[in-house]
Amino acid sequence: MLRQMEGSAAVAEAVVACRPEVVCAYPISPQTHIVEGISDLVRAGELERCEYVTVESEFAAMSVCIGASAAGARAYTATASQGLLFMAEALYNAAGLGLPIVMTLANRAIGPPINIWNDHSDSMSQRDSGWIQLYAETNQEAVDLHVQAFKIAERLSLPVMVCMDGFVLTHAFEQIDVPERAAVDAFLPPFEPAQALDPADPMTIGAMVGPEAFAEVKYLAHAKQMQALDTIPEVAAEFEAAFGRPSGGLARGYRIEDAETVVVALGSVLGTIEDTIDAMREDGVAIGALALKSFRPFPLEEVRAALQGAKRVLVLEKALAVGVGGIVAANVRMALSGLSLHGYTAIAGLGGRPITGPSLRGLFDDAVADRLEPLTFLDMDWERVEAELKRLAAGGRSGAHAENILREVGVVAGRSH
Amino acid sequence: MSDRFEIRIHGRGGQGVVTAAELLSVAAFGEGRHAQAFPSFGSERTGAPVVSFCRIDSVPIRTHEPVATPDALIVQDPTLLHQVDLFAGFAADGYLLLNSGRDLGQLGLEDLCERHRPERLLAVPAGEIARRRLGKPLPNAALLGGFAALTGRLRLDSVQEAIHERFPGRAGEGNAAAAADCFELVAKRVGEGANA
Amino acid sequence: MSAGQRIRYYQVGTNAVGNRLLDPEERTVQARTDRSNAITSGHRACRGCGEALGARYVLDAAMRASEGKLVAANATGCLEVFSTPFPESSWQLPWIHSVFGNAPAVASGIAAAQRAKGREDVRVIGQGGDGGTVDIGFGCLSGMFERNDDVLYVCYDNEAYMNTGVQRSGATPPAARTANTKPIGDHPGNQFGQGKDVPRIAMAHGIPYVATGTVAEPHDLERKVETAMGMRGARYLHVFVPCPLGWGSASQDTIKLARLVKETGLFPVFEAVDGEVTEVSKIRRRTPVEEYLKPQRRYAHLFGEHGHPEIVERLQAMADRNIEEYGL
Amino acid sequence: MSANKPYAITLDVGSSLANHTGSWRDERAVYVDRLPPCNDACPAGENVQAWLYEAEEGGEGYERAWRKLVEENPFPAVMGRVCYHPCEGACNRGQLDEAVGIHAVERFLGDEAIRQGWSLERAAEPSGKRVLIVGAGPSGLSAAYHLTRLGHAVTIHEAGPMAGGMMHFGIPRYRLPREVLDAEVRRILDLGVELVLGRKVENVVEEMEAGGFDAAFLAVGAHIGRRAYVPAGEAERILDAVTLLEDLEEGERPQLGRRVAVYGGGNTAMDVARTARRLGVRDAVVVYRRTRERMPAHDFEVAEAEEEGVLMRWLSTIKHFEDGRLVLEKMELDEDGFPQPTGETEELEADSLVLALGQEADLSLLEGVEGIEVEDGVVKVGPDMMTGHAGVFAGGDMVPAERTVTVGVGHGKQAARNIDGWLRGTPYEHPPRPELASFDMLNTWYYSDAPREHQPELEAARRTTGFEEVVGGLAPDNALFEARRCLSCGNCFSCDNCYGVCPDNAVIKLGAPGERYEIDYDYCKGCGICVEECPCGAIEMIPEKA
Repeated sequence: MLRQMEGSAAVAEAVVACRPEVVCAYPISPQTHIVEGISDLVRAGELERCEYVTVESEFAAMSVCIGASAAGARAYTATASQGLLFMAEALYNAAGLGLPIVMTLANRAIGPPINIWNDHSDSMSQRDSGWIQLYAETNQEAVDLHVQAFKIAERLSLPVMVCMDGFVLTHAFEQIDVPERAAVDAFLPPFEPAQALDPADPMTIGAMVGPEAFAEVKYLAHAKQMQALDTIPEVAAEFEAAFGRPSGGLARGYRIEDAETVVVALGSVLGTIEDTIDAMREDGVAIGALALKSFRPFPLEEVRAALQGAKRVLVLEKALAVGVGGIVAANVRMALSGLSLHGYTAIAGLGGRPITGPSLRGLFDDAVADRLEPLTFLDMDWERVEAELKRLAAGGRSGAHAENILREVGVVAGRSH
Repeated sequence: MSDRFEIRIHGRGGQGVVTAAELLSVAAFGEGRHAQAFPSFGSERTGAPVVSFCRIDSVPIRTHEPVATPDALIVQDPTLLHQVDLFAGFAADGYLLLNSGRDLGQLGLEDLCERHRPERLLAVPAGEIARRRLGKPLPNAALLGGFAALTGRLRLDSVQEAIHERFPGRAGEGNAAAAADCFELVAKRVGEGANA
Repeated sequence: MSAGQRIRYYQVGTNAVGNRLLDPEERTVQARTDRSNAITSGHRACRGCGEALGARYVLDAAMRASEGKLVAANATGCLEVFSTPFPESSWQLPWIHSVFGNAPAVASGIAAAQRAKGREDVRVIGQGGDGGTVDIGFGCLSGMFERNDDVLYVCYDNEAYMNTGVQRSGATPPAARTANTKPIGDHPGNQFGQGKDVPRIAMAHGIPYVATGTVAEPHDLERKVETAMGMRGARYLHVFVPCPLGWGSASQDTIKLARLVKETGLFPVFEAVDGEVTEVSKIRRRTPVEEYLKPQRRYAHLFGEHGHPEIVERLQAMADRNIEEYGL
Repeated sequence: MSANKPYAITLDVGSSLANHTGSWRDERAVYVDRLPPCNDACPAGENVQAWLYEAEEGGEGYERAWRKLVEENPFPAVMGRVCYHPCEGACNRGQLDEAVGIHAVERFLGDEAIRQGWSLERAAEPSGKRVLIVGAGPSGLSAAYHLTRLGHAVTIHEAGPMAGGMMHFGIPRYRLPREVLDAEVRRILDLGVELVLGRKVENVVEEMEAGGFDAAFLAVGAHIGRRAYVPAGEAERILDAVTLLEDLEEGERPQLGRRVAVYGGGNTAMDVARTARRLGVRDAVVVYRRTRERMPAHDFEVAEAEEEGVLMRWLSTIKHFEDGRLVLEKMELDEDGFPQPTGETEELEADSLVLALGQEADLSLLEGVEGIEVEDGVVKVGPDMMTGHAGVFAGGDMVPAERTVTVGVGHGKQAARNIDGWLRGTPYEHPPRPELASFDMLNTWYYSDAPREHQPELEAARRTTGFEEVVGGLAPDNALFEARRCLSCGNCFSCDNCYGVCPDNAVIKLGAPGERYEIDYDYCKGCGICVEECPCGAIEMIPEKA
């Protein structure tokens, strides 16, 4: 049933519909509304046989999930940004031990400077942790992906991270259809662990592995992710059959068939991109978009198939790999090896800077006209950057750029009033 | 066919700025339309200037960017006038509903009236109305009722339904009543303006 | 010695592991041929490892108390490394190793899973060395305590990071030599501080049960494990386990040193319920600290021609303070 | 490992058993049985620790203990009373708190055996050999017992009217009740030993030929009181201790008067003085030329004597005895501890004087026997107890040794084994003695603090009015407790320490207590904890062979 509701509330309901047995989280913006929502539902008795554990850190949150999942319980947590980094060690461990934990990541920037707003620095920083990473374009998809995530995770014995843009989605009130509990029960079978800590069948989990077998173990983790390239679309198809709407999968093209220019992106920004593309199409520009739904595993074949007809590819991403540039772009290039087409990377929306339609239109026009630098920064205030660089060159104070720029802003503001 | 209408709400932390936008979206949803509400995602604390947004359309809304060129402005707190750039991107034919017992002239907004369609710019004592109905000067609900009357984009009953849904019981009734009072007041003023 | 005297008419009373004339119930689990050997032969612990011994004492007793329905979560460290090098595991119970700092949280997760599944008959033990417990794992430990999760956490304290080559930990005693507190400079060995008395900190959480013990007294240790297993909620057991490698002691002296540390008063052996000390294990043959320190090369710099009698005095003072404070 | 479990990360439980860490070892632990100091010190060669081990179990254990005991010594009840128990002097527990009261437990077992009527084991295959034993004292009876058990036919010729020798004539009944002595003697005779009383052997060789004996063991003891010249008047009454005690034993009541002086400082002197008190003598005074410290009598004898009112005159010799007066000369010790006359005298009133200056053996039966060597009044024997004359062995007080019942019993056993070897033509060889289990080999931490249980003693008043036994026996509980104070030096007593303290579970418990343990060398890393923590020093480390 469609309802006008907050994304976080909807995700909370969807997670509860999946009947997790252990939920455990540590609060961090913008994830809080989700876990508060689950807490309310559990306390209200909406979910019998569920333990909601309030822990002292994200590291503990993931660790509790590891214990619970290893003991054969369906486990869930949610975090964002610094929280994800604080979990990092346990994150790798959960994947390495093959524990099908599901986690919501309310994407948020990573400091310093401390910043609570949205971008993809957090999830991108953990792209090699062994977790499956799915990205939601809309709150409806965020909801649907959680239902799929448990199925994918448990089918593969791999943890799944459902990434949704912090605030942009988590705090947005929209019309959402949250799957009914019964329908989810029919779609998602009870968790049957591949291995569990059980006195009736004791085993040792988490052995120390030396050079003689380590590489093989790592390759097997890779093979599992390759296997996920089949499982993810499978489950998406099962979901569509069960709930009557498409969502998830590996990637989705938008007006891409005859497109000479294709914009590749992930997450909620695709809405604005599509609006912009429609406008340009009306002006006769052959442009389209490719929405990446799964970043890990990375669907090399699908991406290649979708892009090989295009003349140019613009990867728009909300994270910056300092020292090189695009992260998604690098992966896309891998998919395109051997193909000769113009490739552009645009870093946009860092730390919550709005990605507006007009800005995108300008960016795309430049791309179509091949006026873009290989690496562009959308809506960058070059004046300030130049000023800071000049100061540094002049042997001015080095150190935290943030402070210096803020001081600069202050001065500017002061003058203007 | 898109008939998108975008609202920006200004107020202070704690005055229910975000709630206001959400209620508008719920009311619109209740009328079978697509709507989207979201705050100017920040960590502002009580008293700090806060902004929220609402989009209403007859087709699905894909974008999630902030509202840059609002078709309507709701200002919960007139003291913001001299602190924030309330009218940034304000459409020439846009609507303004401002919570104040004084009129726009007294508030020094004559020039605004010149640049825009004056019959769409209105100051109402929403706080006073609320005080009568709730005992507290919480202008939120009243302003929403006023908004319905001023723009004709929503029906009063769907606004009231949204209010009841969010605030069950007496609080809901008080707010719904305040919304109705303000709706009437604004409808009356608009009528006068039309006659004038 | 109270235990010994309870059993009249026998030459070793209950001081020894077992003995032929005692009622089987008066013997330790370790005396039983049906003990579970929770950590079995073939592990790669050093000769005379106190931790391997402590782990078997504790887990065998816990296995008996839980009728074999036991799950263990282990922090990174010697115990984990020497017991589970692929392809061989020495554990005979369901056991998991996640990372260094999270054993208490992993245990909490296992316990939560049992509750969710209505399987509270399955009991959970978290365990680690002093590094994994009092240092890197302390946040998780404190959280587990504060939530009063149904976990018995056991710290096997050998007073330094042995797995990485004997560096100091928050549990390293004053004056002790480690790889990063060499006996040079103004403060030879580890400096004197307030120390990190984790049993006391555990008690401050008001959890139902806190106890300390050593590998020298299996009867005492097993009784405490049994008591702990008879309770619900967060319980903490701090076991003193000498490390021949890290301490520079003879491999055969492992138990002797554990005995001496208690007899000197340097390590109070006690029991606390709901945050209050309820029983202390009295000193039987009070011993000066030298007798405990001298057999350990980590204290060698305190003795001999260029020794530091003043430091030995400070250590003796610490022991005396314990004896005073706990009435040992 | 099922297919869906992660490779290498998840392992099967207990799989490390495949890893034989025994290869790390450069020393190995080995179980041993060492010689306990009590056994080592026992003149009768009793395996004290072994019979205490059985006694620790009480009940059934007592008989097993007694049987183990009598393998070496057929006189537990006597021994538990009269032996001066060097075992307790050597007992390692003495260095911990107090020595185990071995003699008390031994006495308890002996009395228990008499009460229960336990009988000694019958003879082995008859050897067809006949052995003559001269003298039915402790040594002779002990030899008879062991020889019989070895299958030889034994005949004892005893000059006196009863069997027991010095156990009768040398030890007052208040220390050794006669019914106890008789019971243990009878038990030996019951094995088929032929005893001929009142038969003094004039010449042993003739006696052997006459009786067709294949070998002889001489144990005639030392019954002739050593005389010392004391100038005395006609009327003065001077007796010698041995005769006095013998007469008493044969029912005569010697006339001593109200004041008796006993001359000498040995145990016999004490016995006589104490006996005199019991005979109603008011003043019994022991006159000795040296100090108490230098007195040969055992301390407890002196102490008990003093308790019973016996008076002592140290550093005094008797010059002469006249008109009921003894003239004593004061002595003083020179730097070598020898008494030197001071010329200073004093007087002591006495109705009689008993000389207790030691005894000598009557060796007349050896006169003219070739090969026999006599020195200082005793017969020389080899380590095999054989005299210079083939087939003639000797032991007890008539050979050079400490003159105690226990030594005599020990000689009897030793002689019996050697006679047996000699008769069979395969000389007896004493098995090699294992290493002594010294105190430093023990880990005394494990032993309970258990102070010794003391035997009850008759109060002094009742002691001087009769010949009732002074020292009582232990109550069963106390005997059990005392037995369990044994540290079991050098011999495993199944405390399970080694089994419990091995960090590698490399000790195998073989089953029921007493069945002991085995080291599993597949896993033993050679740490040595089991050795260090073995309470009784029954494990040792030995280097691995290269």
